Amino acid sequence: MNKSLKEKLESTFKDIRTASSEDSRIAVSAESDNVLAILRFLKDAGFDHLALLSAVDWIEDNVFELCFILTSYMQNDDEVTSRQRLHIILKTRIPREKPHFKTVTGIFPNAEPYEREMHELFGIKFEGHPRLTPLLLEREYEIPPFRKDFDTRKYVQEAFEKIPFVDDKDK
Amino acid sequence: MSLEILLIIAFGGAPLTYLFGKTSEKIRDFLAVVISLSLVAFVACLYGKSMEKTFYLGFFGLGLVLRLNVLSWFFAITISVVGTLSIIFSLSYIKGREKTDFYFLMMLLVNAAMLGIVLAGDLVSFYIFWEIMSWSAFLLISYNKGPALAAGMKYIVMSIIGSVCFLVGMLSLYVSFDTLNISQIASVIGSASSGYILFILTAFGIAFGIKNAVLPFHTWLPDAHSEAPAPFSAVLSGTLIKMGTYGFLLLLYVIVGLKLFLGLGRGLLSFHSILCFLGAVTILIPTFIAMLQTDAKRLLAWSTVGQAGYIILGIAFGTNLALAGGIFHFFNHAMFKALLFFAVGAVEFRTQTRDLDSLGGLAKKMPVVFIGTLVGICALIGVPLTSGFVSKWLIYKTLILEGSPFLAFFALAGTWGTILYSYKLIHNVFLGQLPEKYKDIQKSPFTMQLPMIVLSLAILVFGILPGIPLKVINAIGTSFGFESLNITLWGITSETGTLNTINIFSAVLVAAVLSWLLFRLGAKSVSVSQEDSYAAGAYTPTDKYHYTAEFYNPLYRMTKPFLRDVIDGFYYWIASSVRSLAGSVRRIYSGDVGYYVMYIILFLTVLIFVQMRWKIW
Amino acid sequence: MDRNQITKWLKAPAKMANKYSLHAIYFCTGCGIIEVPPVITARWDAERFGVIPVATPRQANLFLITGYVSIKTLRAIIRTYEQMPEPKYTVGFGSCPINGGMYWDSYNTIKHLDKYIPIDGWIAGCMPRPEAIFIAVTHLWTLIDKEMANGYIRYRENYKSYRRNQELALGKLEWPPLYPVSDESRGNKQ
Amino acid sequence: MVVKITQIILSPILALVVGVFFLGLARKIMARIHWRYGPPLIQPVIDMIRLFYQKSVSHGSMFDLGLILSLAGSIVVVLFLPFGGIAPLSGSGGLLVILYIMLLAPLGMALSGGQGANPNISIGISRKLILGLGYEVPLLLVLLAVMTRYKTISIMEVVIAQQSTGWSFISFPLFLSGLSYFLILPAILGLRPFDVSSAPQEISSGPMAEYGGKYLALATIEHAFVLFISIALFVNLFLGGAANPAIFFVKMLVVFVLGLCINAVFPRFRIEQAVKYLWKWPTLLAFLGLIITLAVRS
Repeated sequence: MNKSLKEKLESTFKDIRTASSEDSRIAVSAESDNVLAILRFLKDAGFDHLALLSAVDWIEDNVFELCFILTSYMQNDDEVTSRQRLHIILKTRIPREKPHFKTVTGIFPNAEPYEREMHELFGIKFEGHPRLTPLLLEREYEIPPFRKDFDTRKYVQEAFEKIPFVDDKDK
Repeated sequence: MSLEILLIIAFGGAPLTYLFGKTSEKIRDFLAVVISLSLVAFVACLYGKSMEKTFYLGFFGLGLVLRLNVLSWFFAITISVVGTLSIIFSLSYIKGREKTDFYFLMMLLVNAAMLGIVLAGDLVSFYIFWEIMSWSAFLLISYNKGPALAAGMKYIVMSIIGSVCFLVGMLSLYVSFDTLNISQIASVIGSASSGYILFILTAFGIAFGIKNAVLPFHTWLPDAHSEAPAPFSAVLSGTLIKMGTYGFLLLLYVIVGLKLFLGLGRGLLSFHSILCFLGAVTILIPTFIAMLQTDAKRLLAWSTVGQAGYIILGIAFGTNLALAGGIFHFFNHAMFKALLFFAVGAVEFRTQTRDLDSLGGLAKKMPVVFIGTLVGICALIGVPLTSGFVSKWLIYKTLILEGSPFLAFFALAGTWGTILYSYKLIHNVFLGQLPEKYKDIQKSPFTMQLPMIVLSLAILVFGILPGIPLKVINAIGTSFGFESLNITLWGITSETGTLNTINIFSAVLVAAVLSWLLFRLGAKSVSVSQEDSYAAGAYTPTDKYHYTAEFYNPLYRMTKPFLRDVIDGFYYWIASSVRSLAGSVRRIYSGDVGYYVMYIILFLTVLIFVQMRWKIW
Repeated sequence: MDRNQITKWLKAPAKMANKYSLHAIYFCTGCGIIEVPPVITARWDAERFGVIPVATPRQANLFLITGYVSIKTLRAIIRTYEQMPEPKYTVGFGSCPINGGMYWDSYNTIKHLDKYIPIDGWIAGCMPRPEAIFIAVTHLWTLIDKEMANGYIRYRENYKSYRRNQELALGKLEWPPLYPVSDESRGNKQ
Repeated sequence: MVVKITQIILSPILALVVGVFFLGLARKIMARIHWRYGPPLIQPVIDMIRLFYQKSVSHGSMFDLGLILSLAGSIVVVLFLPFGGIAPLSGSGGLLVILYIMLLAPLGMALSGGQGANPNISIGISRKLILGLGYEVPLLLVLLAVMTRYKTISIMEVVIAQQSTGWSFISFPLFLSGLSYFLILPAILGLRPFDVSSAPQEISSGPMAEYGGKYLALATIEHAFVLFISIALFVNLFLGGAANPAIFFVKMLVVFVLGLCINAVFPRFRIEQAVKYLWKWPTLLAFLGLIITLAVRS
């Protein structure tokens, strides 16, 4: 099944590399501007469940790598057993300075909280996102915490150690 | 001090205030209050004197009779007191509105008409005052335009049907007995056949049933009460629908007499048991509907229909305890329902809304109104220290001991329904959280607080010492031919179970002091603002944190399939079918003369043909 | 366990009653709450000692802070602690409330809970077993006996510095200060 | 007269002792059912002493007065209820007065809860009133059956009548009413299957969410009184109400323990399920009881 899918992918999109480590996993890496087209294509091909949207911070090559993991909810044709259920991980790289990307909520509405999390923890701005407000964290951070150049020990030093213990002298 | 002077003052005062209103507001207000107060004083000093005076005004030779006995005195004093308080209340309620002179004219006219009904000795004057009352009530209901006009229309249509039935009954009485004096009819009606008496009972019963909102005829009441201005809806539900009660009393006990009334019909189909059943059903169904209302006045209107069921049940049941309970409940209902309508009016005057879902937390802002509502709902429920309890106790005791437990069940189940909707009223308006927009409303003006204070005191005094009104009611009972109950100052002593409010009052007082001491035993408590309440560690937002919406939602979900308003739908169906019928008739009058000539010729030919064929003449 | 010594009851009823009727507020603050159900139910039955979970802080006088404290939870903990009536005791479960424990360098957890609300008793361990919880309860008894369980008094006396620490950690606090903070720069009178 | 005074003073104290003992017993039995040791029998007393020493929070005057009114209502009902030989005021009003003063307790609690501006309280109160509507229908049918059966509205006469004709729980028509009353007993007391109005987990103990130290103590005392009242009413009307308090207490103990054991094993009803159940089986039994008593009587 995934053999034909790989040919179909490579035929429709140029400069795309697909590799499949095991029989039910396909890794697809593509350019950032035709990611939306690929996502729509995969959705029409039956992969209607965006399982995960996350980012990887390659600080040496100064780039963020967005990973979309797609699978299908109810692929209930009989020959696909659960072991063979197909997972596709779509990777794309975006520059690290002023990282921005187009929102995918148009295709996968359930990506909305993932994108808010990406924005809050990595600082990736998603244009067209309905409400890009903080999701998990309580305080503001100038360097988003999940970035590799965020020094958590230094942050804890400034934020929490400075708060003095309560002792009885200042009643 | 004779009756016609009383009526002249009542009826003369109304136009007088209207004229003075043209010149200055102050004089008109002062005059209205003075007139109604003088009426109260005159009626009060007429206590005990029963008199009858006839005036031959040459009206087809029928005498216009004015008479006063204990029954009409009791109704007259209630009408004048509630009328005066509502006028005092409306002094500041109507100030900003337009057409205030017309409003005062109508209010005084309604009170005067009701006094007239109660003092009328013959059916003609009864009917005249009845019509004056209905029409002035119609004008007052449709006072503030908009939906009030439709409500007024509905009210007046049903009143007219009632008046027509009354007219039919009156004419048939005149034809068969050629006298309309109530006392003469009462003496001579025994000779009539039971079928004829049944006809009289149904005719007058429909007229008084519509006015007293017995179940099938109750649909006009919720609209009329919620659209009328608050002081008038207090009078409307306090005393105006009680004219139906007065009518029933007159009909069942004075004109037809108890023995005849109980003898009519056999077993379950007798007029007596049908009326009791109607009364019982009128208690239960409106109480359930009242629970699900979201408009304060509509809730009180449905509760009025329910409480009127108690009165009808009391009167129709026939024993002297039930009669005493019914009349005493009329007196209590006039007081506490007027109090509750005044309270809702005061809240509406300040917050411009009656919607129970958007109000809340007014207890601290309007303490006097809150205490008044509290006493009002305690009397409505029948909590032991209020007068409501005594009248309900009388009705329940006789229902149980006379062996009709199902009527007692309907009445007792009605009590819990009353608790639910009266708690909803006080909780959604006074308790709970104060919304942001009502943070700075002031207290209600003194002219609004005075009636509430007077009524609350009256309820508590008559609750603790029910002997005072019970003495008068006992006199009414004896005037109807019952043997008198032995009334003590604080209840009734009888071998099958005595009521002793002094015991209850002292027990509750001692228990309250005891628990207050127990309360003081603990450490002092810190008073805290309404934002500081437990919400799972989160901070309670002040603006949109309102939770009194849909207070009895589980109950609503359970009873939703049965909630279609069948009776109102039936009336609207009749109205629409009549309208469509009329539409088809209108096609005949097409408007050009040719058709009319053709109709005449056709008709003549038919006549000639019939004459040729069967020679009728 | 001197519960049935009548002389003690007569001498100091308040202290004895506080000891043998500790109502713990059932508020799950961290990973340690998984230890509380076995403490309450059949296996270890805390009710023998008079410790029962209650639903609202108003009815409670014992606050178990179980497990790590994230910044968001701190806001709820402070609010709940301030809503508990006066003789109230807090017990910190596990090493995370003591000094941050495993999450000592995390940007999102509170390291020393002691800076924000007073704590009367600590139980070490990365989720102490129910027996350790009973040891804490008995420890609390001795503290109450010796009048050393005065967390709420410390909170009342140095409320200004507690409030300042809370605002440093959480930024703006929506609710007014519990006790009147003297200098007028901060909140208004309660 | 002196005997009456001592009885008036004695019966609330006795009722309080019995009620608090039942509360402690309930917690002990509940613990034993869960295979736990459970607290000592006097645990409620310890809790109350602690609560009286604890500071508390008040939301306004109605918040305090409502609770005082509800406790006063419960105390007064105890005065009207014969307890064994002690029946101080049962002559001045009978069963109807008791029925009406029993309304004072939930009304007072609702009014005081309403002032504490908390959504949990409002939801709890609305559930409590709907549940009240639920169990009132069978309760009224049961009381009417008893009153028509003995043709009186005073409890003393019912008790005296039962001395001669034997327990009404045994006599045929009233057996159904007795059974129906026993089925709605947990609803009146707010015990396990019907504690939907003060559910600690869902609405953080409903109307008592804002009750702190002494308020909670007064609420538990009032709950103890309600416990005493509803069981004493059952014993008086159906089990013949004994001559001296000791036998009366034994009868109450049997009824309470039996009721508690049955109800401790039920999960909590939703409010609709509770009312549907209450209007189905207990009402049917009570209705049959009333019909048969009417048929037998006439």
